[in-house]
Amino acid sequence: MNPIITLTLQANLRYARIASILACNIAEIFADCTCNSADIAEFCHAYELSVSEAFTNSVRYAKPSQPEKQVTIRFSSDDSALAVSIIDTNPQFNPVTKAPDISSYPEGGYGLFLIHRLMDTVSYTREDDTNILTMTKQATMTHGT
Amino acid sequence: MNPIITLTLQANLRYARIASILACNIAEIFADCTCNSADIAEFCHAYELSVSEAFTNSVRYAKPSQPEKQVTIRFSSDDSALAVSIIDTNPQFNPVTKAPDISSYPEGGYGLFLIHRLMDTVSYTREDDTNILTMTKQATMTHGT
Amino acid sequence: MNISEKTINNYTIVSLQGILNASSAPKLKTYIAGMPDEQSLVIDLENVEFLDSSGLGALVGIARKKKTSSAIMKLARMNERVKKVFEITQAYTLFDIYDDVSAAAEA
Amino acid sequence: MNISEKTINNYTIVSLQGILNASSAPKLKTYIAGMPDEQSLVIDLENVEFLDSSGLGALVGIARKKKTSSAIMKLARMNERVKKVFEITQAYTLFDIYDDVSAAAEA
Ligand SMILES: Nc1ncnc2c1ncn2[C@@H]1O[C@H](COP(=O)(O)OP(=O)(O)O)[C@@H](O)[C@H]1O
Ligand SMILES: Nc1ncnc2c1ncn2[C@@H]1O[C@H](COP(=O)(O)OP(=O)(O)O)[C@@H](O)[C@H]1O
Repeated sequence: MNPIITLTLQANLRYARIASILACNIAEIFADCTCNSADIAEFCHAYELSVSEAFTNSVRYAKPSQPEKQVTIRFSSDDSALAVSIIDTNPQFNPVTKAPDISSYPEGGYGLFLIHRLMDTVSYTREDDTNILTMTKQATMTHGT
Repeated sequence: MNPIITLTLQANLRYARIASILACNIAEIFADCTCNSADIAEFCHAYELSVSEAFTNSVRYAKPSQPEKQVTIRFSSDDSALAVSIIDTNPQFNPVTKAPDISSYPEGGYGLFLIHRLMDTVSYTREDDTNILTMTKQATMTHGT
Repeated sequence: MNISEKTINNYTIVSLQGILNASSAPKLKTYIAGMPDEQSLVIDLENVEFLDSSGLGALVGIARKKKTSSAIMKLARMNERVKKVFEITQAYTLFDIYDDVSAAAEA
Repeated sequence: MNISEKTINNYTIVSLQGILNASSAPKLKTYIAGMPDEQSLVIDLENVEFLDSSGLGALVGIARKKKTSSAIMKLARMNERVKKVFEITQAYTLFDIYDDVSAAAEA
């Protein structure tokens, strides 16, 4: 996959919305070329929501020793998919796929589960001191105008 | 001014449109908080067009020796303005403000002139081997919802 | 996010407008914490453009408190994007969900 | 950017759709270069969402060639955003500009 664009934001919850809107915009630009218009809104919402979840986690679980911390969001694509990687220097974690037990009224634990359900593939790697969570969705739709 | 977000793109003309749409989107997010809605479209178009011009120049005037070249676009803001800096490693240049002589039917030479006319302030600095062209527009409008 | 309220029957109708995410969810929690625990609620989501799991978590947390206090909490007027989050997480099983605010406040 | 054409009177009407910037301008130049230099043109800009100075430069370059060949080149149906680029640069002084394609092809 060819990296298209990298966004770098301060690790602050007030930027979660910007990250998530830009993810939606980038998905829309990508989809404009490769998707049937009927599926574009859903495709974009998947990126909007997944990036909101992943960026929020990157901010929330930052080590307190990193006041000037930044989160990097990297978009890559090929002809049939758009990948977005969320990159942070937080402690290593386990990218769980399990649904939370809803009957216990949990206030959290939905984020990674949602991402797994919204995206086609989710991969996690730890490189040096860096977490890279990569989320990919196929755009199997036909080439548009 | 507080840096909000940095975009990094490959120096390729095919990404000029992405850079320019994202600039428009970021201006819109910013304007949502600080502008009268009547002025938002014009405010966003100024960023869309200025970033299109500046990014295109960064790609066009790249040294041939830099095949993996990237262009950085950095947005900063305070309560009353949004600044966008286009950062490249091209040769130093003179950020002219002069209108081209239109009667000679020039095919180029419009870009920096347009930027100066669309933005409130344009500043150029050369730092080490880097060009930083910073374009700022005031958002004098009242605080919205 | 903006929050406004009105009263219908015994329900406080809390209308949310904008984005319900990690950045705005604390505002909702604080707002609801300022009411008596026994107050029954209808949360009107018509103007919620975007909700993520932090927004969902805030609503589920409020629902748990209301259940403990034997108060009622209902949701009204979810759009498709919001509904999707409730469906994937099965959180819809925890709430009475209405298409209409006055129907919610009557039932 | 998409390009399509039709003929009205002695004019070839070239309709552009999409983005006219540094990335797409070469396509327009190549397209026009494929026609006889003496062919008079109306460029219909109705569906040009965005034009920057590279797009403008391409149009000005075409206008210069047409002038040299004593052919006529007109522009039709600019939206406000496109008009702004022509106004700031004063490029509107180089073109006959019409609100209507058939009026352009008749005059
Ligand atoms: N970017 C991250 N950095 C460090 N830890 C993370 C990160 N993302 C997720 N985690 C860990 O994974 C857990 C599950 O995350 P998630 O499913 O989003 O639910 P929640 O954040 O509500 O607990 C978190 O509690 C946290 O321990
Ligand atoms: N990012 C840049 N890197 C190197 N040179 C530049 C850059 N931007 C502008 N220039 C120089 O300034 C000149 C004027 O730029 P501009 O007004 O955009 O018109 P044009 O690009 O059509 O010549 C260019 O021809 C180029 O020499």
